[in-house]
Amino acid sequence: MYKAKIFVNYKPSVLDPKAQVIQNTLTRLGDDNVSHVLVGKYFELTLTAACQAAAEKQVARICDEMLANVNTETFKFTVEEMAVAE
Amino acid sequence: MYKAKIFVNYKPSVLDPKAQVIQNTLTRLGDDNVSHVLVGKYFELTLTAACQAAAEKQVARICDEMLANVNTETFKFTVEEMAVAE
Amino acid sequence: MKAAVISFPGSNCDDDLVHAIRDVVGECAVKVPATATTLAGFDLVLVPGGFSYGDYLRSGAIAKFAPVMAALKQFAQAGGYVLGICNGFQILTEVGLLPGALQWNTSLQFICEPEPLVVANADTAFSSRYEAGQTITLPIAHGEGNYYADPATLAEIEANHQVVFRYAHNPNGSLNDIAGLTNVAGNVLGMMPHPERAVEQLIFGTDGLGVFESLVEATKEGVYAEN
Amino acid sequence: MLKTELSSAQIKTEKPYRQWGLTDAEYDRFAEKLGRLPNLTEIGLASGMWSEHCAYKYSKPVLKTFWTKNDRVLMGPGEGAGVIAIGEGKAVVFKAESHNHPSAVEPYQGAATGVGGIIRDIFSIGAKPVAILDSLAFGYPDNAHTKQLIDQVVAGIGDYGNAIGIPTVGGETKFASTYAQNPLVNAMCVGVMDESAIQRGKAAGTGNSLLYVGAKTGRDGINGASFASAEFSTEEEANRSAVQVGDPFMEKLLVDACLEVTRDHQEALVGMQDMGAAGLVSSTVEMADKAGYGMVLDLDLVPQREPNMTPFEIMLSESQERMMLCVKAGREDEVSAVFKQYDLDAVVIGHVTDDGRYRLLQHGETVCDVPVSLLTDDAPVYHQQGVKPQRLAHPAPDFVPVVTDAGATLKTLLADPNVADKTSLYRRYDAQVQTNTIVGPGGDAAVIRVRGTHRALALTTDSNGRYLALDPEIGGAITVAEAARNLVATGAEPIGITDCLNYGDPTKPEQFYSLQESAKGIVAATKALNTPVISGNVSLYNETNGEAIDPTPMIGMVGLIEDLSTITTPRFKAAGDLIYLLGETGSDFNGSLLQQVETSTVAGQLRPLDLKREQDIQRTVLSAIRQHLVSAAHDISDGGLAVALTEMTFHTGIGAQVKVAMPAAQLFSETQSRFLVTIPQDQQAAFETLAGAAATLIGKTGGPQLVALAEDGRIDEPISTLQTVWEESLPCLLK
Ligand SMILES: Nc1ncnc2c1ncn2[C@@H]1O[C@H](COP(=O)(O)OP(=O)(O)O)[C@@H](O)[C@H]1O
Ligand SMILES: [Mg+2]
Repeated sequence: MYKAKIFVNYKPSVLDPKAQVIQNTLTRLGDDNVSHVLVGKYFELTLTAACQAAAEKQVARICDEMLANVNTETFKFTVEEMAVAE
Repeated sequence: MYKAKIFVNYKPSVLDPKAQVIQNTLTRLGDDNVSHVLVGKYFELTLTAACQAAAEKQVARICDEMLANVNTETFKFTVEEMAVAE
Repeated sequence: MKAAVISFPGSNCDDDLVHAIRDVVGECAVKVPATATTLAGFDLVLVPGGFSYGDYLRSGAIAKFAPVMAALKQFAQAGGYVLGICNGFQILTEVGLLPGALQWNTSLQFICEPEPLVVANADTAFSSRYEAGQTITLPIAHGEGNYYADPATLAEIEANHQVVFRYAHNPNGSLNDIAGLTNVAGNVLGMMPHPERAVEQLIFGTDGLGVFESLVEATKEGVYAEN
Repeated sequence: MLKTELSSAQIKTEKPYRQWGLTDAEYDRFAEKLGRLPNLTEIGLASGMWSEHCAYKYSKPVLKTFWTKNDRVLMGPGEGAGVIAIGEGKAVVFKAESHNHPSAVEPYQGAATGVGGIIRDIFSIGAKPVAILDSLAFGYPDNAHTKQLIDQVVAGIGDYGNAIGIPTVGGETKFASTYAQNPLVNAMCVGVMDESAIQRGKAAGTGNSLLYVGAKTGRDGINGASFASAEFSTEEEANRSAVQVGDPFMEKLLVDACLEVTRDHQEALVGMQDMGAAGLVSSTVEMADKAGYGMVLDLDLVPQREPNMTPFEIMLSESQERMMLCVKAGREDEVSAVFKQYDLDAVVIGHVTDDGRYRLLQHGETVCDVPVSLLTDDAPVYHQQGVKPQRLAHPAPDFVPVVTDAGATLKTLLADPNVADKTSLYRRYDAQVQTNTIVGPGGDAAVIRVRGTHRALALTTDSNGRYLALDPEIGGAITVAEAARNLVATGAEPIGITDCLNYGDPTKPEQFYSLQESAKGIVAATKALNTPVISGNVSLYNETNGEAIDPTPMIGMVGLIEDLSTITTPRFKAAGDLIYLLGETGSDFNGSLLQQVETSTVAGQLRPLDLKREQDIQRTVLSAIRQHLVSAAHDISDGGLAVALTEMTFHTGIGAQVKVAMPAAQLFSETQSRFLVTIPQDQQAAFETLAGAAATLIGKTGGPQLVALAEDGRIDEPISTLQTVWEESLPCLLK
């Protein structure tokens, strides 16, 4: 069993309305020492695979095709083999 | 300058329709070796603070009050001092 | 004209489109399930509004994997007319039939209101019944209608005159006030406003009729009669 | 929730049922009627079924007094929703429901699941849901908590309706300090169906199957029914079971599949009911009870989201988007196949028996075996005696406002959030999907056409806690009359109502008094206006730390328009039209918005509502509209004549000049039974003949100003200024 941890973020060039709103709200509420807000999505997938490389390949494909919109987003991930006890 | 990395996830007992739809779609598309999907949010905040402890306290408050809905979600975070060059 | 309206699980404007085309415009329209594998025999394919598969991941992101998508791509690549409205527009960008992406409205709120639009290009199969520069009012109803494309793509879109409708008072942050645009070939249109909700005087006025009448005209000319 | 299973004897001594809202006396009653000590599951089921929410143990005697039948009513209270015939073979189905407590705790999901729940009530009757309305009441938005609450409630309602594709066409939003700790979130859903296809929630016929459909059962909102029937104490909020989460996508599939079953498989279907409050237990028990049968359920077959759920948790979970069907034996596959097509779980979990017993099995053991009637008919009913509160026994003297600058007063009222433009809230609702919305939010009532007929329905929700606070009986009658006026102003004939009765703790005699007295007013008004109550819901215990809300019955009313060309809106249509005031104006300032704004409270005595006069005025307005004499019509409510007149100018660019024989202060009086109409000049004679002495010509439309000359003062303001004040207030307050 492998566990994939996936981060999907907006490309830096894309203006993210969600991040903007959070930033503005923080400033308004007095948390004006916060200078940079990034809002991303985080996914965890548990999967079986023949080996680490196979798991990584599959996860990359799932990210590319489904979890991220490559027009506006980038993704990165890690895949780790899970301890048997889990 | 400190950088906070924040994860917000649904509590395990709370229904997450998002994760369900992703899981179903993966199964339908043949990625049926994926057995568990978790969908969360990921935030990064950059902030100034007198010390690490102060930064952590502020981040915890921001999570509790704004970034997470404590009725349905839990959060965890790390705060790290940033290299001066950044 | 024989129109197919693709009905995804979670689509909710499919019946409205059928009603507009069949009961108001008087042409043939049928619902086609997302499991269909061919779109042969249709002059026009409509991708309706709604929340396909709940739109939980990203609007349109899961619809992209529906079985009907291969047929839709084939239909479009062969030059067939495709009109995506609201969620349909989002889906068409997700599958790459249209450039760019639709992000959250800058207010982060869903917005439903009458929206004045300027017809930016009346030389398309979807807009020939309008005049360039004409202002029409159509309802919008979306949370993620904020059009984005990277600067190079945007420049191309403009150079090719792909923008068909622009907001007169940008409600959602769309770049260049884009409310609707075609692909380069001009046979695929995506738009956030709902023309099918504005085809009867009693309901919202008739400013949306032009879109369907333009398509009746275009399909009559047999541009794509062989499919 | 419960780590160890207590024995029956331990339950008797340790009394765990108290935390679920059952009293010791109720426990004893249950045990005595059962003839033995109940086990944990059995007493748990009783706590849900005997809650106010399910058993109406305090409100039943009051609800019995409601007038529920006339020749149009096809089905009154008792089922998921009521049904009224509207002609051409069609019927309208509607009901309202409160989700006050869940929304206070978790505003987004509380509001969303409130909408989801009321929609299920409508399609469980076999009707296609065609409209949603929401009635909201909050504290004044002068603090971050309330602003956030409003934002999240509106988002929750919008997101659910928008996604499922049912337009939210109207509603109301009230603000008063009484709701600061106990917001009201009521939602109404309206459906349309063929008269012949009415479906009932019953489980009849020995051996017929019980089919569980939809979402899996999790530990969400366990025992929400008794939670909704308990008041808040602020510390307690933390230890709730998992919040119910709405899944509108799943519900869209459920609506479509259930309607397909009722349409194409009527023969196979015995009954259908949604799983609402007290989830699985209440839906199945009620279905068995209505048909006079028993049933046996195998809990191992119930689709479960989490492992190791106890019978108590499974039966009392309030997981959303679930339906219970009773299907004829042998035809289960036919019905299940429909659901499979929509990717929905559909599982037979038990069957109907003829022994009148309610039996549950888990892991091969019987975990509950009680008579069905013990959970329904044998629930206690309390005949509470109301006691008039001191406050009402000695009303304050009449409020006499001092209006020195009527224009300034008008602007103050237009900026009050109760009057101010609500566009910034309702534009977050898709009001157009299904393309039947003729008049959306922003008019006196919403108007939707009925597909397949030449008719339209007018829909409104109304409540007015300010009046009820001063006199529950008169206030109750006014709420009904005001709802009717809103419909009449669109050209509709009111045909029936649903209600949400939002009150405080009924065990307190003074709170019960409000409930009892307001029911009297509601009954009188519904009879006078021929609008029977066909469905409704009670929400009692709206109290925080002992402080109750003002009694606030919410009336959802439906009206019928038989000629689409008569649909009328409040806005001016042309310059030069004649403006008439219908009804008489007095000094009615007690309970008025003006009193609220000037003194931050309401006090004094209300004048009784003359229902005969109300009826006459409404008939006159409706006749004039039906004869095509009227170009615009508007009822006069919050803020009186001046506010109503101003509202008629919005978005038209057409002002008005009127002159009235009254002191300037009376421009803001809230005397009941009044309308404003505009009449094109060429209809003047016809209108005056029809209206007679009821109508007073007060002026004309036109010009860029609103000019109102009173005996001792005047309003003279640019309509653009007034509109700006009205439009900008709420967005600014909510920032
Ligand atoms: N929460 C809401 N949802 C939908 N529509 C609303 C809401 N609040 C107010 N409205 C709309 O705003 C208009 C004015 O509401 P209100 O002042 O309560 O009307 P009235 O005084 O005529 O009863 C109505 O058309 C109503 O439908
Ligand atoms: Mg009104």
